[in-house]
Amino acid sequence: MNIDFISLVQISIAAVFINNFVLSRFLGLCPFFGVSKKLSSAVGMGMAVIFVMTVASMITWIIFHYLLVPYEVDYLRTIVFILVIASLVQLVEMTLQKFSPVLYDALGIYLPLITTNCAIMGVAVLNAGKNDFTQEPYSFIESLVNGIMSGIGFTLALVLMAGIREKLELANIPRPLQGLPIAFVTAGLMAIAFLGFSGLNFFK
Amino acid sequence: MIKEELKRGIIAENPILVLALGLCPALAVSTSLQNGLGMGCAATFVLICSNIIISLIKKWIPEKVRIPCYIVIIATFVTIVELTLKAYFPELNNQLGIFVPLIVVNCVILGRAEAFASKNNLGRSIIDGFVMGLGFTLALCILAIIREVLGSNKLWGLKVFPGFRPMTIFILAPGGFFTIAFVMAMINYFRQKKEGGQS
Amino acid sequence: MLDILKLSIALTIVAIGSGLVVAFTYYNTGEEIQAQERRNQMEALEAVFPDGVEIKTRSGNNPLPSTYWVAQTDSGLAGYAFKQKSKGYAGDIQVIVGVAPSGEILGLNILSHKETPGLGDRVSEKPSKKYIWNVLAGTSEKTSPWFTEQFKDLSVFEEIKIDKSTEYHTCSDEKKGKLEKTNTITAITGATISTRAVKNCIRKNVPEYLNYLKSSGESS
Amino acid sequence: MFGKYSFRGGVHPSHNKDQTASRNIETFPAPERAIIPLSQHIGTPAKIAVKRGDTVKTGQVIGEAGGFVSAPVHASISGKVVSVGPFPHPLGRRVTSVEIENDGTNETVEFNPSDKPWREAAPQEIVQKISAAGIVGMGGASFPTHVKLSPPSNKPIDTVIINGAECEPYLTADHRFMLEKTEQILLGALIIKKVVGAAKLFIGIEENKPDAIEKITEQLNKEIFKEIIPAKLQTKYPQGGEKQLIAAITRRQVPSGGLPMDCGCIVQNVGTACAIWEAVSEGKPLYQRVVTVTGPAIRKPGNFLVRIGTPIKTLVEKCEIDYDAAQKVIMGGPMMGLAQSDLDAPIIKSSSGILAHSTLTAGTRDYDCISCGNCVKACPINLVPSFISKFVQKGLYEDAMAWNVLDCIECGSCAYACPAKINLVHYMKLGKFHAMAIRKSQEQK
Amino acid sequence: MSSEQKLLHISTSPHVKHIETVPSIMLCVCLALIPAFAASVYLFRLKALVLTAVCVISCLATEWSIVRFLLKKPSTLGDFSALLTGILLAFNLPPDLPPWMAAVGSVFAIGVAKWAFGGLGHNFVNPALAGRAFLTASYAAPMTVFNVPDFWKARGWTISGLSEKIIRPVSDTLDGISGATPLPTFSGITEALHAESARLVDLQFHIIDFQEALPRLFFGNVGGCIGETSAAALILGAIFLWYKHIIGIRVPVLYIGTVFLLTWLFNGTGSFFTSEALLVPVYQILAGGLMLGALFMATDMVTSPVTPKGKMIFGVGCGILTFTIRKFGGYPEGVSYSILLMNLTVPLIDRYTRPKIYGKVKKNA
Ligand SMILES: Cc1cc2nc3c(=O)[nH]c(=O)nc-3n(C[C@H](O)[C@H](O)[C@H](O)COP(=O)(O)O)c2cc1C
Ligand SMILES: Cc1cc2nc3c(=O)[nH]c(=O)nc-3n(C[C@H](O)[C@H](O)[C@H](O)COP(=O)(O)O)c2cc1C
Ligand SMILES: Cc1cc2nc3c(=O)[nH]c(=O)nc-3n(C[C@H](O)[C@H](O)[C@H](O)COP(=O)(O)O)c2cc1C
Ligand SMILES: Cc1cc2nc3c(=O)[nH]c(=O)nc-3n(C[C@H](O)[C@H](O)[C@H](O)CO)c2cc1C
Ligand code: SF4
Ligand code: SF4
Ligand code: SF4
Ligand code: SF4
Ligand code: FES
Repeated sequence: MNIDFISLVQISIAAVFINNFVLSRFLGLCPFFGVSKKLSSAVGMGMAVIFVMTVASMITWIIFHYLLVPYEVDYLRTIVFILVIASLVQLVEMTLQKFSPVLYDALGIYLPLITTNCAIMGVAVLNAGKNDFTQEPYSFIESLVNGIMSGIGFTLALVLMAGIREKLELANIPRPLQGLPIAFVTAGLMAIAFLGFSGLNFFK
Repeated sequence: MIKEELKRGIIAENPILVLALGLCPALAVSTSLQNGLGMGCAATFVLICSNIIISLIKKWIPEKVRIPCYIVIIATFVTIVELTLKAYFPELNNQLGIFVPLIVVNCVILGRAEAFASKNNLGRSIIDGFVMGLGFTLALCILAIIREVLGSNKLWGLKVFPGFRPMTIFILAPGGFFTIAFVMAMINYFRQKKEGGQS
Repeated sequence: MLDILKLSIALTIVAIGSGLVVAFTYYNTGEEIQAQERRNQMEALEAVFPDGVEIKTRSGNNPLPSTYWVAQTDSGLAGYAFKQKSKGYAGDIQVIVGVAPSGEILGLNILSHKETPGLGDRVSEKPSKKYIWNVLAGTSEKTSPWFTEQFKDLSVFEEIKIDKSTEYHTCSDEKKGKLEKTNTITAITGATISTRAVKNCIRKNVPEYLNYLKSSGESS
Repeated sequence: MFGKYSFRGGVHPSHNKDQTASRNIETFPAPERAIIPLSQHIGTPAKIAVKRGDTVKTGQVIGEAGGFVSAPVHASISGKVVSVGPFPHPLGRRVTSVEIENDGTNETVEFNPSDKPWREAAPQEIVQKISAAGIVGMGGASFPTHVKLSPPSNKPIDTVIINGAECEPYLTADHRFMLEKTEQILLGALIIKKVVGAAKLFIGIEENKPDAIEKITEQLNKEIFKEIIPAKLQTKYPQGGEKQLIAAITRRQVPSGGLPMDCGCIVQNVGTACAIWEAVSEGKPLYQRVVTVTGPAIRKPGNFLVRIGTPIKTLVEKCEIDYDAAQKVIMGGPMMGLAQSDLDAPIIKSSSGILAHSTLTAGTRDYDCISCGNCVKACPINLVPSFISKFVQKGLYEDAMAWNVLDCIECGSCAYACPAKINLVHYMKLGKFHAMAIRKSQEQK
Repeated sequence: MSSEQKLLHISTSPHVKHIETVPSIMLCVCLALIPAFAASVYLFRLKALVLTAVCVISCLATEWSIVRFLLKKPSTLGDFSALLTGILLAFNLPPDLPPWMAAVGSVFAIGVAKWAFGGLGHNFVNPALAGRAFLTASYAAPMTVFNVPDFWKARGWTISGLSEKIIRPVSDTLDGISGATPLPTFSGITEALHAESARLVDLQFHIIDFQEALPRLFFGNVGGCIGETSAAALILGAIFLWYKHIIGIRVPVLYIGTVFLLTWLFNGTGSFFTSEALLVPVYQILAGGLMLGALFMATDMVTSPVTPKGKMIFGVGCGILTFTIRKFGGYPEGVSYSILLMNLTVPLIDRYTRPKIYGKVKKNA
């Protein structure tokens, strides 16, 4: 397999900074706003998402390219992916519970939330499409990297958000803005700052 | 009764603006009214259809495989929507992008299947699907109208104000967040005012 | 055991049902989807050639792209069309360009881009003077993208210059003529990078293709 | 020969010491009426030893130590006990006190000095004398000195530091003391060193008191004082805080939550040292002390040797307080002193100064914290007062605890430095109060 | 109580406080910006004056309306922070921006970035920079057109900004000329450095070498935002603030130092000790908004860490991001985005750089 290093770096930069899942692509917003109140839970959720995203992007890629495409049933993509992801999360949960109770305690409560998290489904669907940089379908390695990096990008945004929200607990937010609205304003300002990464390219 | 149901779906339990569910499609496709309405209709279609099927077959589905079954049913209708859009509304399909397949994970739909359709009869489930879908669609349209007008000075792709210079940020990601924050804050403000007046 | 069996059966039935419904939908829409794709392709091609030509797909070999198109009229060869891409501000810009064998641009069509809304994405902007109330009142208007329009009749063999002082759709006819004479396009304000990317799509390979085609004596 | 010592953090308030620094200590006349609280120290209050109607002599015990961490209280004037009951106390509460009416005779009990020279006496005997004299720390915390001088055997003390820093603005009592009672202080210091068996004895003085430094250096030429090491301290508040002093002089740190003895140190104020000398050599109990009376609203400031129990009012009126100008009367210095609500409260063993302020605290409007970090820079304990105060304001006491609110020494440097004029010390105190309660409930579990 | 004794005030210690107050700090920063303001008016004439006035007035008006009408609290104009935000926002705008856009930015800066979070001290991003970023995303074209100061135009510099002539890649000049950005990606600079001046002359440009360019940058004879062009005026103001203990030396020095170091290491000329290799970083720290950002905006206390170690991390982080965006990013200028991005990390930095407290030992309880 020949690995296009430049493409991998570009995918990584794009997934973490330029097209950050949360701040630019609008994926995974429900957990982003739901689990960012405390830094500790944000880290836990982030880790769980990175893990599941990585595994999910590998498995869905394999299924898509070795099952759906050859048999020309790629229109079943949505059904198959969601089933794979749902059972994957179940499997991960059960395995963790059995073999690593510590990790299960840390990530366990976040896992069920992940099933209906569009970030996971999103990365699977994106990986089934075309690479923005080469206009070719994603290779296995590329989709793997895309999965990990998208998870890291999600976690980065989540952790930054949690830090800020913990600080906002101490601020005097005007009453109509308290709760979700100020969280959206915060996310908006974060997204503005992340615009600074737009057009970032280490290989021009 | 219908009136109360409508009020519930659109105002009291608005999926996006009150329950904060299904935020991703709400923000991602509300850059123009066309997209917002398209997404709203697609989601409503899936919502109603899956509610119908689930309330019909709820008796035969064993408790333990309930969720996977719902997911499969929802995914089926999503695929139908996907194929239909591709065939007859290619433009819209391009605009909505990956958010069409993502309807499948939309928290609103699975949430309604689980919380409502699996416990209620056909008629009520249809109504529930309809009002919730309406609430979803209306919220999307509100966001979309604000963003399209402010962000590109257009509505349904047509210019609105002569001499107004649109603020592009509103059709970019940050503007999505600001718009929903603003709408939610307004809702809070009026609700708090009402509560304040009552007490 | 029985329990598991029951669960599996229920799941299987649901899955089969779903599969059937989807398959049914697919066979009803599949044709339409493919037709759509073909139509898109044709529309894109027709937009870069004059009306009334017959378009044929060709496959080429180095240095030509693997696929390109030729347009023929009754009187002979009208031109070629090539798909080209170039790095814009936020990703690749893909265009399809129609050129006459002489190097004169017949038409340009932006296929896809990832440029910033309000800036780079104006490469495919259609200027409209129409307000929402005009439409409500029933007035209609025909629009075409101004940015790609200005490439028409320019030559790919000469450097295409970029004028940043105005935008084409606001120019007087006199100015437009002058621009054409000097092989110049106007830039999109604040989006020189995108402008240059579109220009590069044309200037990078197309002259070479034409030269090659000419030298290989293709003229049917 | 003086090295210059300092610590990290701290602030530089203007000294304002000139008004009183050059005034000799005057003996203040015994008051008409003395109110002597039975609790003038940390620990159990003294047990009342007289009753209404008794006649007492100056120096007579009127309250006996109520336990080990306690100290006896002595009459400071001779006369009749008119009442025993709750009286205002400078720390703000009402406290059981003995009210004595002066009979003007100043009849004094006979002191019984040590029968042998202090060098020959056993440490326990000396500690016994100190305890009997009712000596408590005169640097402000009023911790019974005999307790401090009896460290458990597993905590050896190798360093004694005599605290002559007097870093509080306005106050000059210790300064005058060092000039006028140099020898007694040094002798007292030697006693302390002997009692705890320390190897090193420092005396730390801020460099803004050059005359005191000179005076002491002169004395150090004497053979008996050879072992004392002078330490010139950088003028910076709170140089006199014992943790800062220890850090400045020995580079050691008192462990968080621990005591100076946990790092082998003992710190005693110069006044305490002098009182120890007087108790050991003369058997004199602690019934008077030097107080600086000063401040913008005092017309005749000065340093006075005042009987314990003299009402603040008597003192400030004698010094011609301008009641129209006075906004605040503070016992202690401006950085840590307590604002008084009732001027009938008496001078107690730890009152080093009375300050009559004519202005309220600078900056009357409270802004929200602007995160300038001045408080972080100023805190000698390296806390983050801005965060802790916010936690306390929002009732997040656990967070305040996690950010070490309990280590705060309440020195006030942070609030002094804060441009938003947030009363950080108030929040620190409040946070400490709640943190203590939390800790207690945790321990109970 | 005796008649002459009125109620005494009681309060917790300390009873004396430092004279510095929030308004005095803000006023000092405003004073420190006077040289830069003078320079901007001198260079850009009426445009600078109008933009600054519009920003200041709309910031103050927004603040006043929000506080009085929405929150119904006493006016907070007296803390001067809105004034300062107005000035700094104006300084971050290109001279030819229509004033109404500046007003839109001001409303966003004060209304959303500051007061949505509860006003002075509670905002987590720098309001002025948020306002600028809002405008950049909203009106990208007018926000990225930087013309040469009127002062220099009057002296025959009619075509475009000086900086464009120095650093635009040579091949670009073929495209024609207009709206110069003061700092397109600096990969271009080195190209320009190597381009023989002869070629530049052919293309009707004045010959400008770096030795001549640097002093101009230093004194502000370049295209750019109105307040950022004169490094000298900015440094003058910063020295005053540093002397008054209002800004620390760490953030600016580490910020500028990091940019200098990185641009020197990656100067693109292939060597390190030639005069060209050394001029690249000098150019980089003088050009664009770096001085303004490092001296006046990264030092905003509200949006930077409180801990000393945190401030250092903040400074270095800003430097790295500025370098990255300038060299690899799509924007001509990285300063405002790097500060905004670092603002996001401040809560985390503060949390993990807690100073080690006095006497902290391992708990043996
Ligand atoms: C938010 C933002 C988005 C931008 N998007 C584009 C773009 O899509 N295409 C482009 O050519 N330039 C874009 N730019 C502008 C470039 O960074 C650069 O300033 C511009 O190309 C210079 O062009 P000019 O010479 O016309 O001023 C964008 C700038 C900003 C701030
Ligand atoms: C409850 C308590 C117990 C103390 N026990 C001792 C002790 O055993 N030995 C000692 O040297 N000091 C002891 N101290 C005194 C302190 O070390 C310290 O000198 C006193 O708190 C006054 O310090 P400050 O004036 O700097 O606040 C104790 C203090 C308190 C409050
Ligand atoms: C902030 C602060 C400042 C202090 N300043 C002095 C001082 O200037 N002089 C002094 O003798 N004690 C000062 N103290 C008290 C000392 O910490 C310590 O309690 C005292 O020197 C112990 O001696 P003592 O028990 O004889 O009073 C200060 C305490 C604190 C917390
Ligand atoms: C040194 C210093 C720098 C400042 N820089 C800024 C700034 O860059 N932008 C801004 O809006 N306010 C700035 N301010 C003002 C103030 O801190 C700001 O308005 C608050 O962030 C608003 O809560 C600054 C204040 C000081 C003291
Ligand atoms: S009062 Fe407490 S928090 Fe404030 S400076 Fe002193 S020790 Fe630090
Ligand atoms: S000194 Fe005051 S304003 Fe500054 S950080 Fe501390 S509490 Fe906040
Ligand atoms: S300590 Fe007193 S002033 Fe402070 S919050 Fe409590 S009640 Fe209020
Ligand atoms: S614990 Fe603190 S707040 Fe409470 S009474 Fe004591 S000093 Fe005051
Ligand atoms: S809609 Fe995206 S996570 Fe809920």
